[in-house]
Amino acid sequence: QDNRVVLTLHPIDSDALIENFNPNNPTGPQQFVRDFAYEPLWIDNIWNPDNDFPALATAYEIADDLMSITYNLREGVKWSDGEDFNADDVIFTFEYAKANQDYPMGIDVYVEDTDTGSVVSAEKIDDYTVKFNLKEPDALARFALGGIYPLPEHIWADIEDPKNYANAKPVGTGPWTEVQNFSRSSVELCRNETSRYNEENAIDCLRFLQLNGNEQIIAAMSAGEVDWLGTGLTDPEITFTPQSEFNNYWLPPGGDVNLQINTTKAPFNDLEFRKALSVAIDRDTIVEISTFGLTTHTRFPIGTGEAYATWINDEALEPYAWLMAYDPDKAMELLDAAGFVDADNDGWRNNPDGTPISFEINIPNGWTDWINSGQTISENLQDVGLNAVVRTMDQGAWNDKARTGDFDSYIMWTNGGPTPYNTYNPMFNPRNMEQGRVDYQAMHQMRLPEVEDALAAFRSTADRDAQMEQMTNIHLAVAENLPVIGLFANPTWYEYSTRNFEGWVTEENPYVRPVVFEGTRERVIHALSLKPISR
Amino acid sequence: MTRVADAPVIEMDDVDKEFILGGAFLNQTYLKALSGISLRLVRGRALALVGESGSGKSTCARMVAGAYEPSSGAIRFHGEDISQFKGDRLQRYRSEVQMVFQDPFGSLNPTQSIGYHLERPLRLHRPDLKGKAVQEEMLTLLEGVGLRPAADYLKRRPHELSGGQRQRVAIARALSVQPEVLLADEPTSMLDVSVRLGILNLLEDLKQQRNLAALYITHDIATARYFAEDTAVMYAGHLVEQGPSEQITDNPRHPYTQLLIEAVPNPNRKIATTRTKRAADIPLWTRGSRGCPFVSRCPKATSICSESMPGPTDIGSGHYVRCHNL
Amino acid sequence: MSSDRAMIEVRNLTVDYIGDNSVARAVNGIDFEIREGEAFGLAGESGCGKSTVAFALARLTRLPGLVSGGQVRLNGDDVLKFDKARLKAYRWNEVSFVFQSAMNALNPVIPVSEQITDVIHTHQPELGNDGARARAVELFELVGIPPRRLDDYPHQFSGGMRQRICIAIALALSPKLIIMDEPTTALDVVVQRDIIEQIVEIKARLGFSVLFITHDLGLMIEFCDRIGVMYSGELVEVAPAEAILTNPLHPYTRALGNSFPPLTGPRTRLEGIAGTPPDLRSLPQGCRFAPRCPHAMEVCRTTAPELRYYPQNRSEAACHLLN
Amino acid sequence: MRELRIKKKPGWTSRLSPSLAAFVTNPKGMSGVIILLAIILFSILAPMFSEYNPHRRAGKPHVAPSYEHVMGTTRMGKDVYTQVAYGGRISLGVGFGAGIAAAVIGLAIGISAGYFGGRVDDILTFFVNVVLVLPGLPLIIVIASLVDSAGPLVIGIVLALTGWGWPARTIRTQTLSLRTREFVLSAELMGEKKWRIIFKEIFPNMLSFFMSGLVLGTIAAILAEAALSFIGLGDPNAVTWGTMLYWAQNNMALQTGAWWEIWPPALAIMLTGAALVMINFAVDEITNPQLKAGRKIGLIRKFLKRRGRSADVF
Amino acid sequence: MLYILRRVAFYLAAFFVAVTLNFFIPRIMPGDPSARIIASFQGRLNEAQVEAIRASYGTTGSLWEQYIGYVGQVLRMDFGISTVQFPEPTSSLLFYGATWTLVLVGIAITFAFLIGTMMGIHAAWNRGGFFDSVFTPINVMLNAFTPAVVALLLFYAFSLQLQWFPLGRAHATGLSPSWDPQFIGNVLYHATLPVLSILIVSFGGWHLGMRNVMINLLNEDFVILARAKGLSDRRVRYRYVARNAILPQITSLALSVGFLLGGALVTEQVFNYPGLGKFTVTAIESRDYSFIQAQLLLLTMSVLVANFLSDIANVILDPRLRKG
Ligand SMILES: Nc1ncnc2c1ncn2[C@@H]1O[C@H](COP(=O)(O)OP(=O)(O)OP(=O)(O)O)[C@@H](O)[C@H]1O
Ligand SMILES: Nc1ncnc2c1ncn2[C@@H]1O[C@H](COP(=O)(O)OP(=O)(O)OP(=O)(O)O)[C@@H](O)[C@H]1O
Ligand SMILES: [Mg+2]
Ligand SMILES: [Mg+2]
Repeated sequence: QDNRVVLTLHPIDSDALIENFNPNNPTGPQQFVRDFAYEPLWIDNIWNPDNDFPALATAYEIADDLMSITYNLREGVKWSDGEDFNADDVIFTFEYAKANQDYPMGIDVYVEDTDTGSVVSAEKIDDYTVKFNLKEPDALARFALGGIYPLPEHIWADIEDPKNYANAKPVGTGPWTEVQNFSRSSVELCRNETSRYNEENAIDCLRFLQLNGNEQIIAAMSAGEVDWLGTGLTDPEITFTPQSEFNNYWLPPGGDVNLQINTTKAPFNDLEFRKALSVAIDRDTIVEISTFGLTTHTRFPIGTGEAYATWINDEALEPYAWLMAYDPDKAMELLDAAGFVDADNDGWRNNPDGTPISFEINIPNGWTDWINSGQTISENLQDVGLNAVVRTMDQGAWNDKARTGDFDSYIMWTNGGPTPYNTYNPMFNPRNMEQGRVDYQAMHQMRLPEVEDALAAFRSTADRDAQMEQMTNIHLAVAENLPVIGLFANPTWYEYSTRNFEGWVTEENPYVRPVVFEGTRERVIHALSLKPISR
Repeated sequence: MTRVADAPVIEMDDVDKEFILGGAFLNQTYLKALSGISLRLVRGRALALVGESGSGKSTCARMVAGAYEPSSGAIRFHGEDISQFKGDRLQRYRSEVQMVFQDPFGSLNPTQSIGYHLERPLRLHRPDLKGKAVQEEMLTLLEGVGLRPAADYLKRRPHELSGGQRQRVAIARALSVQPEVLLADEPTSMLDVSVRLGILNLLEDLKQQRNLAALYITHDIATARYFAEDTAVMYAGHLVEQGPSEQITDNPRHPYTQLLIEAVPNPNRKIATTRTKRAADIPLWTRGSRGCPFVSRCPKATSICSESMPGPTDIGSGHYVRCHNL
Repeated sequence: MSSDRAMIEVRNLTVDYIGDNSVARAVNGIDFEIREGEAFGLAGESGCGKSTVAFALARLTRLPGLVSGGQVRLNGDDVLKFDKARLKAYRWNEVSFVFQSAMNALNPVIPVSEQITDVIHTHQPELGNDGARARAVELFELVGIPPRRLDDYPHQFSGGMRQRICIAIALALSPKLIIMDEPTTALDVVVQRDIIEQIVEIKARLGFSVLFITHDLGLMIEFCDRIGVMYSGELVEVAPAEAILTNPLHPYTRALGNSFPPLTGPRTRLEGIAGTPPDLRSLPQGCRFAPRCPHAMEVCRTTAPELRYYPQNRSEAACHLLN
Repeated sequence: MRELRIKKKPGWTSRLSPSLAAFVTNPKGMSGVIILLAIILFSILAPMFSEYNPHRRAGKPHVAPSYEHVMGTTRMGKDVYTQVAYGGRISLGVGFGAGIAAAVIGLAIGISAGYFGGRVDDILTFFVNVVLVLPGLPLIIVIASLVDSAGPLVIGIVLALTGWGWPARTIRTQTLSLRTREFVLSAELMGEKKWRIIFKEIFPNMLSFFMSGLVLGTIAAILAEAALSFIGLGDPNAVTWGTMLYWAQNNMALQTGAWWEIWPPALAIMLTGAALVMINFAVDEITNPQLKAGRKIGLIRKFLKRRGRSADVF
Repeated sequence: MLYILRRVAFYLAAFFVAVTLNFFIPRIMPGDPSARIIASFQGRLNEAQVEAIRASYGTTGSLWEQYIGYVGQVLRMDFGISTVQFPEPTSSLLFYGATWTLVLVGIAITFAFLIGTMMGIHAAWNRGGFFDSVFTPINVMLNAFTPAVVALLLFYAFSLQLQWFPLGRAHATGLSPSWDPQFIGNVLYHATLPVLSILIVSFGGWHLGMRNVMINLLNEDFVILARAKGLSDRRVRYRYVARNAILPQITSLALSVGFLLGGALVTEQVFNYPGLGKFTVTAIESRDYSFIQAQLLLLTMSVLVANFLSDIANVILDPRLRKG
């Protein structure tokens, strides 16, 4: 049996594997079975939008009023237990999500009680056509709806409490559905004999290992135990590449990391102060040293960066580029001018009203590259006379504080998505700033009506040029007001071993995003593109 | 030494003492360490308490010193029941009755200097002494027990002294508060023969000079006779014989006393090998025990002996014996 | 009952305790012999070196003790030079030991029977298990403890019984010499008497020699045939037991005799011995007893007297007064 | 007898109290003290030894030891030498603080239980046993995470609160045996106050046990602080030997060949531990002179061997 | 017997205290289990879903009701459901982790105890000799080393550089647990370095403990008597001295179980060994109440059981304790 071709990939750290393959269980299982066993309707190719991969749907159509989308489903697809896949399964899936709110299936179902959510209903047009009705006109809804993973109605209809369902024998339509050789330390997901991919699919099984900690994970790849990783690296040229001739990595820039500051209180409510903050930070050092040279610079103070390079209007933003350059003298000048001077001679600057300034940069325990960055920032700020210190805390506490709004500043990631809309919407949606339920992305809590308007306009057109125009408006508003202070772009972690497989995504051939984690629907395409090297 | 029987300083009147031996809540056993003990201490005289190990001698002394309360009966100091003493009166009583312990190695704190040991009682009980007077008093005391030059000793710690010297310090400390009663619990048992007499002689001198009432506890009947005018013999918490020391040793009447005297090494004879008796263990005296405790070993025991313990019989000149078979 | 044949001769025995910063000469060149069937006593106050002599005799000197000179001769062979094999036979076959405190001499976690039989197994393996057991039963009967208690543990016996068990162990192999280092000091006088009488009886039956150590002169005189009186690591007098009290030669012996109040006669004041023994690490010149001796002369403070035989007393003594 | 190398006791020790004299003439103990003092001084006087700030970058990342950076720099470019020096303040502070606090709590509880006996003893002993039985480190981890971030102070407090079981136990046993000593009874009968008996009569006799508890507690606390920081439950902003190890490990110092990032804090901990162990050896030997292995005994053995004899007993 | 009964009463009481502490301690920690689950969606939830999740993963009822429920659960040996590995029963994870910790710590304790004790016996017997003067201090100093550093160095040197030993795990991934020699061999091979790293820092304590107790005993009369009886060295050393010296060692052994279980945590972390320590750290980070509780309880219980066993061993080995 060991002539099988097995691809080992590591999408999630854990202490022990559990025998659970519930595609919507976020504590691990969905990393294993989404995309591979359960297919979505549509796979967007974010890096090459003109080359999407239709999955369970073959086409979609957005209504002119942007109030609905209709999907044509693929005919002749069978579930791995031999049953046919059809529109009933999709409708069932929608209704099931609606019925089980505590079992989030990734569908933003509209709920009357709270007036939240965007998808109002799913209509069966015929056996292979489904129409989703939206609450508001939304040109972007296809991105989310394409990500629905239909469940087989004949299995799930009987499951009363889906969140507690272990789904030990997953039934899906994807290329690998058969669970084999389960143990606490490894599990395999093997070929679905009914899969339509079988002709092109060279890989018999996917193997997932129990691994934990970057050191262990990297060592495993060097030893040939793992082929595909998305783990954090430290000095990869020393600690990773030399360990094995097959070790490779590529870290294209991902979403931005920002300093979220609480603009509801002094001194962060002062724009001049925020400008000073921005120029006081030495991003070169952060990129080169604090984050080991693995992150990339962001050119403009817009809260997003190179991941959405195609949406950036360089010319319009050029006047704001200075805000991203390290200039402590300028920072002090700005602070002095705005009245932030050391009034009580304690060595630290005060607010214009004389109250002392001292604030914390909150970072969860163990997020070491962020802690390093935070420490560099606090050094920079101390250099210009601002009493800023890093405060690390338990992740639970960190989560809590963010929601209650009880903080000075956080280092914070940005949400990603197919368009920058997915980043800006959570960042400026007023619903995310409500007292007591502040969203991580909106921690700055500054309402910018021009951004809100532009977001609405963006959503209500499917026209790329119109969207581009709105995006520029958003960029300008953000750069003008500095609700968040941009720091750097996170790397997209991607390591692969050429020991057993070829056909990997490379910088030269970036045919899909090479991310191994769930949430990147393209990963199944990546896996299917790999071919074993015969040695 | 014929003197009108002075009023006793200390009087133990039919004192019982029970200790809890352990056991769970319900079936606790009570060890009867003392049963109906009556003793009197008189100024200028010493009473020796002799008896086997564990017979309750120390318990007597400790009760007089106030370390334990009697289970029944009373201990009176100049007629006052000492269990009623509280606060200041108790504190004063503590200076009136002093104890010298058996173990010269254990009764001085190894971490404190000799000076400290003498200074504490003075500070506690001699408020009249101020400043330099304390120091002088300490020197006088040391000289009084024959530790000369006294000043040398103040700074030393107990381990720098020999056993005899330590025991002298302990005596000096007991005397520092000018007590009326001195309780000496085997003050020489840990000492070498050559210094033992020195201590006994010292105690004898003090007893006479200060007109002390002394209780001398020992199991060495020879030294009891040497030091004390009167002797009381204990067995398993009972007084079995009491009287002038010479009478006890020359004419022991209780079988236990006889056995005891018999057992004392005597250089004037050779050991006979015609043994018949064999020492049995001292019985464990509990609440339920009856009769004479010595019955298990007594050659003369009769049936009455295991039924009841007779009261004291006076056989003249203050010599009392508790035995059915006189 | 004792013959005049020496069974063990101690010649010029010297034992030192080596400290970090000093050497204490606990035994300083002493000479004596123990005759066959004799009870020889070593008396003297605490710390004068009695136990040290006894342990050296049994080849049990504990570190940091060091037998730095002299001989212990058994039938002409020097015990101190015995090799391992000879030593094993010497120990317990020829010399056995009864310690001061039976409480500590028995291993608390091993049944008493095993503590008796293991010595038999070691020295007379031919007896086998049953033989050893039978011997243990015999021994228990000999010292008057019911044999059914053989398998009990030490803590289940009273002090006197434990001491008797120790004696039983000492008798296990019928040794020629039994060393008894204060075998009864921890006991009550009545029990003490009982045990001593028992020893006397067994000794009469088996005829071994005894080296008896105690500081109770009265007891010693009662028990022993001859007595050596030690002072500060030296023998100051060796005399027949009767002579020790009645006709002491050495002032220390006399003083010692005077330290025991009598049980009879009028109550008179006795004087003990003033002062304390010298520190072994810095000894006085001359006679070691001189500083405490009421009769000390000039010569006493400069020259140490030697042990000499005084035929009229049948005693040996070391004192200038006698010359 | 020259082979036995007997030296005269140094004269100046006669002026010290005997246990102190025993300590200062104990080579193990004194080397421990000297090493420890050196480490403590090094930490206290840290600013004199280094012009860098331990919290700030002082140079390029991972500079190998050189003139400018005696022990090199960390991945973040902080000066290792400076961090070791300043880190010592906190590590030793936590260690000694928690060690002392645990020993003091243990002392108070142990003495009270032992001296007062009865109900008091039953209750206190129960708690001592519970503390002894509760799993140490895991509990510390849980408690430490009660507060958002476990800084050195928190770790110290938690260690103190969970570490007093052992000392309390030994001290109670010791008190029980001291309480039966006659000098305690004698002080009671003298009318001394209870607290005075505890502090003046009992406590001084317990000094060596207290010391030993303190030393062992300190070692345990230093190690526990290091362990907690190492697994990332400490405050990574604090500079302690434990967090230095944490960062070295996180930045893969071993893998990148930057041995100088990991060895100095590791050695500092080991050296401190070793020094404390030596002090504890000395304390043990003073309480119980038998334990002193004594070169003497070895020498006597040799002495006898050379003469064809062997030591009779041990 | 009474002695054992008294101990049993103590254990019951201690158990109850531990149960109670274990309940309250995790609950005073900030944050609750649902936060981690919500966070793991990285903002892909709408509010209704967030609320639904809070309601169904969070805790319900008053503290007192929770406590009663919890005590009931403990008595039924039902430890609830893990939220880190939802919805795996805590007990199955706990059992898994405990098994491997037991392997690791069991081997390590056994070896540390045996090696340390034997060395201690040897050192005490030849007190002042070469072995004693050199190894006693060295071994004890090893005790003061940081387990973290030792583990790290071993891992780096023997797993990463020399590659003599595996990178982690309790056994090779291809094997499934069974009692066949190949699997056991593989387990031992994987356990070597983790065990070694615990061993190195722990055997010194046993060495010193045994040595000190032995030395004190060597001067006891009963040992001298054994010598005087002409018994062989071996017999005196083991039957007369070591036999008695082992008693306090056994008591410490029981008390050290807790310390060792705690100490294994760092080792498990470094060697990716799937023991309780690793699970605990994760559970704490994610506020997995049921796991933390169950884990603390298990630890406490194992220490209690160890103590109980040592009490029994003491009664068996020490006749003085048998009565009363
Ligand atoms: N505090 C106590 N608790 C329980 N029993 C005690 C206590 N003190 C003494 N006893 C018991 O009381 C009995 C008498 O003891 P006591 O110390 O008075 O005897 P003693 O005659 O002084 O003996 P020794 O000659 O050994 O000193 C003994 O059996 C002893 O065990
Ligand atoms: N291990 C030792 N180290 C140093 N000195 C010792 C040691 N053992 C004994 N001594 C000293 O040797 C001297 C003789 O001791 P030994 O035990 O032989 O006296 P003893 O006559 O038996 O006294 P006791 O009647 O008290 O048993 C004493 O001064 C003692 O201090
Ligand atoms: Mg007494
Ligand atoms: Mg002796």
